[in-house]
Amino acid sequence: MDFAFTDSQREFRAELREFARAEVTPQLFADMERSGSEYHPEFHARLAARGWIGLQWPAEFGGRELSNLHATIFYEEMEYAFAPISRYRTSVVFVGQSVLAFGSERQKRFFLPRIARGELTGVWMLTEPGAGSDAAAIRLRAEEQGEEWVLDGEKIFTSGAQDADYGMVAARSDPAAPGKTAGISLFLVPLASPGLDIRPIRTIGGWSVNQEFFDGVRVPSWLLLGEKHRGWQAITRYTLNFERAGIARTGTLLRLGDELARLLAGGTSASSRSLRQRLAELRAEIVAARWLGYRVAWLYDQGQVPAAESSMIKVLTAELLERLAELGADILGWAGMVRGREAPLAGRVEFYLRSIWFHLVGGGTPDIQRSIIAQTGLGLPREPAPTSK
Amino acid sequence: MDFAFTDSQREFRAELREFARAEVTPQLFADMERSGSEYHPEFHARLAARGWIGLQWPAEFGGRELSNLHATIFYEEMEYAFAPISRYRTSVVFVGQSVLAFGSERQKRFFLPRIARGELTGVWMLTEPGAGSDAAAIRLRAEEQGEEWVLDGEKIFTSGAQDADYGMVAARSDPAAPGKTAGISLFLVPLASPGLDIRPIRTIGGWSVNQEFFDGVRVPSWLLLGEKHRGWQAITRYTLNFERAGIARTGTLLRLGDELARLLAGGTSASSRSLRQRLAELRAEIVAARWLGYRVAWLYDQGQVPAAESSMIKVLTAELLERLAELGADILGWAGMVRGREAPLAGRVEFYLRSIWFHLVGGGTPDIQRSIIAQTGLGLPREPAPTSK
Amino acid sequence: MDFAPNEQQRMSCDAARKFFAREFPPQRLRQVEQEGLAAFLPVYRRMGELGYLGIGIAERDGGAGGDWLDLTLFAEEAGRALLPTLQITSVVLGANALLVLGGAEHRDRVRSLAAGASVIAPAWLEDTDESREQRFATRAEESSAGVTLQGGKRFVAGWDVAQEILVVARRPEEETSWVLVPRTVAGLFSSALRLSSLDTLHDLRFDSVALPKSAELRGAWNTWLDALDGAKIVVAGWAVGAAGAALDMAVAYAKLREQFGRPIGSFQAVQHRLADAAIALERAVAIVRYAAWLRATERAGRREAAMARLVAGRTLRQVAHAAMITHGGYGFMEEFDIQLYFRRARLLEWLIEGPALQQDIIAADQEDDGLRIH
Amino acid sequence: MDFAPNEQQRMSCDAARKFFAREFPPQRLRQVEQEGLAAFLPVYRRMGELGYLGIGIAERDGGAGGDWLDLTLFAEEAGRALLPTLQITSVVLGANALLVLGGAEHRDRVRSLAAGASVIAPAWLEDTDESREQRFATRAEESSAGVTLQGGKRFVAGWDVAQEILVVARRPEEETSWVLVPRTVAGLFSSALRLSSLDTLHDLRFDSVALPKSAELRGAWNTWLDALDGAKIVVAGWAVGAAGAALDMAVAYAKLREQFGRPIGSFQAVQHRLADAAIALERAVAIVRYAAWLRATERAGRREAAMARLVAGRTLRQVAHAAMITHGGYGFMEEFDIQLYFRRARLLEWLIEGPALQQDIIAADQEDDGLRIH
Repeated sequence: MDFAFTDSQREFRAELREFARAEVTPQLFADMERSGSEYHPEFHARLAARGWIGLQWPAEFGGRELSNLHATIFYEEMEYAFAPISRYRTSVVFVGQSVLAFGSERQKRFFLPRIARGELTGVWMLTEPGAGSDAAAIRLRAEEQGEEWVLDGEKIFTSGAQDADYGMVAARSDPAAPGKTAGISLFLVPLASPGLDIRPIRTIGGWSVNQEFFDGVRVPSWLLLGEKHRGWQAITRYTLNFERAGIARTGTLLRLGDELARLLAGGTSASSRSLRQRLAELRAEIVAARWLGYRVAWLYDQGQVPAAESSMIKVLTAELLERLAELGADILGWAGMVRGREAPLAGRVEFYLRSIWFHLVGGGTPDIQRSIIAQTGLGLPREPAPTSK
Repeated sequence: MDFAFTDSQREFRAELREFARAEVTPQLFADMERSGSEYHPEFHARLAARGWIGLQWPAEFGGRELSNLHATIFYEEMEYAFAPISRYRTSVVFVGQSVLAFGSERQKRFFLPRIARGELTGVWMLTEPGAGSDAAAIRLRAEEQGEEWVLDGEKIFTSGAQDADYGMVAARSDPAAPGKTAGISLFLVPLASPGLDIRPIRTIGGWSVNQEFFDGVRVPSWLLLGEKHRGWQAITRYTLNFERAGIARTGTLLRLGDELARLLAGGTSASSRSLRQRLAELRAEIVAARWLGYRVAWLYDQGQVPAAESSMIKVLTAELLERLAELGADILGWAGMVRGREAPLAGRVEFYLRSIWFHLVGGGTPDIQRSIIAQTGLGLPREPAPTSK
Repeated sequence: MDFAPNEQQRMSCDAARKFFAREFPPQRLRQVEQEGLAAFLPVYRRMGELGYLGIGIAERDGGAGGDWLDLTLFAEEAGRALLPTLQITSVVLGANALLVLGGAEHRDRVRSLAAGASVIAPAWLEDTDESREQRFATRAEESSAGVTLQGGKRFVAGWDVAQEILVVARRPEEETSWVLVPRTVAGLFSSALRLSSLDTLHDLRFDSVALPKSAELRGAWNTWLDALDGAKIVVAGWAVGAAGAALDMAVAYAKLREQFGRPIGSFQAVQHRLADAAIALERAVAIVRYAAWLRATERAGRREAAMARLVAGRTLRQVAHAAMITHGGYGFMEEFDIQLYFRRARLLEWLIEGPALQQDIIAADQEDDGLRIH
Repeated sequence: MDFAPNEQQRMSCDAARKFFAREFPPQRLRQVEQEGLAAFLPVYRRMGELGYLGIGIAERDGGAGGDWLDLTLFAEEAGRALLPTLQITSVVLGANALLVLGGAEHRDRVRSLAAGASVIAPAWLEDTDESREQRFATRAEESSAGVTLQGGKRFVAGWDVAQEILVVARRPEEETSWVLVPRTVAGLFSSALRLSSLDTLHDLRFDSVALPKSAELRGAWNTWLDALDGAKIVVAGWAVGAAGAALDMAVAYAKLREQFGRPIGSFQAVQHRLADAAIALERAVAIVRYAAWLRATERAGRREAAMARLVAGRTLRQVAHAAMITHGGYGFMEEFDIQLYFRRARLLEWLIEGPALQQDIIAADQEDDGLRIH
């Protein structure tokens, strides 16, 4: 057992921090506010220029062959600086890692280097209006026609589809297969495909997610990702776990903890002591979550894909973010309800509280995560299937 | 809408308080500690002498024809004095109220005046080793043989069976009835019956509950309580609701709140302010629960038997008791872990924390209460029955 | 004791609920979110005409009669509809404070406020911790012409549609005075703050604002605290009303929405979360109505007002959160109504006075008989 | 970075687990509850012989070698078995404090303590709020014969089997000194306190207790705080070990116990409660081992020790509670083992130092880079 970072990891962290100091500028935030998007193409390009996109991938696919721990350090430092990396995540973690885990050689050669160079971004399209927590209840149809697949149906709640290049789409390719988890396939669909209509849905977070309508969207066969009809197995074995482990926001938690401590540092009133104590408790939990997060990354580095632990770090960090934002709002009082960059902490306390649903529900609701942890991690029995009506 | 107590209620409260001041003596607690029982026969007799047992019953059955609100006031004042009224509750609320609600004329004339005079006490025997939260899964058999019923099987977790007179026993009288909630009957069983073996089970609360073994216990037919084979309907319609509403401990909560406030009153340290704030919040919730409790009593006075509200007040007050005891322990630190009457608050903080399970689980677990509230109160659908294996 | 609303209370609540369903459906609320309080004024004026705004103020004082319990039951209906809280600041606090501070000479003003014809914005918060002590940096100093106001106030509600503000200020002799300031006076500067709820509050700055002597009202500090106590109970009513509506929406959604081949409301996790919300709500309603009744019957009740305010605020937050979670990802969509409740929960927890201050008020209560009744 | 125990750590833990399963099964714990710590001494001495007690103390100092991480991993096993915490007070705190305060002249004492041949009971708590300030009422005054002790200490653990106590006292010059007091000295009075856990603590009173000059140790206050930091990490290990065992028991019970025709562990309410317990536990184990490693590698770590202590204590309480609730009414029965864990949760949250003090220690950390690594 050894909790020391390697010199390479320490140097990497220093490099990241230096980069963030220079590149995460007020202008960046102004740009994103103007565009109403969480994606900043120029900043993404600057990450690519450093070779930091897909840094855990093999060199032959444009990666740097670094560890998942390096990736965790990358997230921490970027989040600590509030750098815009949502699209980075969807491209690298959801799409890229899936391609690497179960894509074809051709797909790896096509997608990974392009993602790594920042030329191609991707998003993950799983949820449908009727398939939320019951994610396998997919109705979007994929029909094989010669050298193509034809997709018809709907997806919903996709962040970033409006300006990404490819969507990784889960579709029902064999409706005759027994049981809803059988007969699902994954496709890498160019988002500019004819017949694919992307409409924004406004969220209370201030940005839009999307609903996508597939009307005879034709996808060349080579973009079938993974084994035909066995997409659900790939999703649950890999993608959902990548997603859950990948969206843990430890860096954000550490930064907000520091900011709140700074806010409280001056106060000498009795109430500020009790707030400081609440903050201290939360920061202890955050540091604990940080080390759980390192352990999850390390498990991935050992070649494992830990389902229960990935759900744990996801639900834990989302709930810590909520509690931290609640505490921030309690500290700030009325000012904690004020929107915008002129508000204390640039309005981030208000923002995270208002948009906490994104963190709680994205990647699966807390209820779903707990069921996974109980059944996969603790080995508790599944609920018996209800009698069909 | 009117929240005023009547003059009769105010005078009754004053009378109770005067009684408690005089009669709830250190000697009482010493007696109970010596006997290891929550039942104090002499104190029970003194309550009877005042005419306070069954005070909400008709005069013809030995009652005082007072309201359920009077009964609530009685509980409040007695609990506030820490008076021993557990057996009072099982006799009046569980057994007596059930007899009144669905007993025969003969049963009412036999049991109620005797309970009211303090000559007869009763306990409620529902739970079995295999029938806990699934209370209808009763296996104790009752077979009709001429003018008698013969009972065979087991009950468990009965408080007070070792020295009470009658047990109200739920038994399976028709094993052929379809579905487990059909074919159950209730019996009023003399606890001195031959073939009935009562063995103590020690609890961490320091007192014992019991396990009862029925081996050919013969019960005369007239002691069948309620309709034959339809006991479950009576239990769920009446008894369980009486029980849940009846074990809410608002008076205990109010008293402990006062005691903790007194403990904190001196302190001027910053930490005592934060503890005072936590206590203030709890006391607000306790007063709110008090008024919810009055509303439940008032609903009973209107002739209703509110299932959801009875579960609400039960689970709410049990959880408030736990939170209050936790706060007490936080206030007291090490001293909050010390057992015995020499400890602060006569060891009550330690005692309630250690025995909180009795309050949480007695009358049905919090999980069961929440399911009842959701299904009965909010009208949410039951879980679908699992496919039989 | 009688927990059922009487015939008249039932009819009034029913009428109010219908009025809000008709005049203030969610699309109207969304319009107010976009366009500001001005878009609410037509509804507000209509409420004045119908006598809703004047509930709890005697007819002789220019109100519509009814007692604090009537007002709080009405508030529950307003809260269900997520009505903007202008009535609370302008009438329940503003007009009532004028009545106790200024008395008879402000009757016309009160009448106009209770009719919804005019709006006043009380301004008492500053850049310090909430407190019930008289520690204001804003000063009212006597001048030859009258009184001069210097300082600033924060988080003023209703300013955008108010004709005047009521400023709590300190006099040189350390007493408190209340100063009526017209919107258009020289030296008054405002800056807008947009809240999570999309309500707009204002910070105000008074740069030697000169006012006539008649603008200054005097009174005992306790009368102001008493006015705050009353307003808090009404906010608490608003909060439990909103919580009730949010719970109803979540229950309806849980019955309708299916996942895994069954309504999500049949899952224990959903049931227990909503059961906890229901317990919290029933408990909160009980103490809010009790506190309102105490005030209506002029019994003591500072402690109970604080308790009701605290419990109701917590409850709305818990219930709105449970209701949002029940909606899954849809809770995050602007087009679903449940988010309207969620985004207002903290505002309704803080309006008039926030939770930490309520804890202090309750803790300050020295009487040691928790069993006492009134 | 490597989160897996190495070969030697795995073997040691395995051996310890087997040792406790054999030598300290629940019936032995119940015996200790009935008869007191004396009934534990045979096991304790055997632990000394096997070198368990001396882990974390260098062999040259009389210990068994190994570092703080080894000790903490061992503590997890001891916690799983709910071993009485005598090792923590007598060796981890007591012997280690002697090493830093007294140095070489106490090597024999340390050797005896680490062998389980003798027991020392550190006594530092008084009737005030927990604090890291040097504010003791107990005074050590120089006398002709040596030093005289006057005052009292509270909640002393291990006194019933100790040969001597280590008393933290104040000298007239406001410095702190540590005084070795033999059990049998004149003027020393004790009274027993029985805890929820059925452990017995003692309050001690020193009525002009006269001791030779050699009984007094001097050292920097910070060395004592550092010894507390180390002991806290070990308690934290104990706590997460106990939590792990309680969770295992609850999971096993939930798989076995059927209600409504299915294992209770198939119900969402049970699953989610235990999932939350599992999350809390994984998180706690992560920080406890990290804090232990920091200390083992002699990096900074006061903040992390406090964090580990705080999180581990909270976690045990949460997990034990969830495990008890899972057992329904059986959780309340003496004969079921789960209550043994529940009744110890608060003790293991408070031992050495309680939660509020940990919050203060964490809050006092002024460094503003939360991302820092060591």
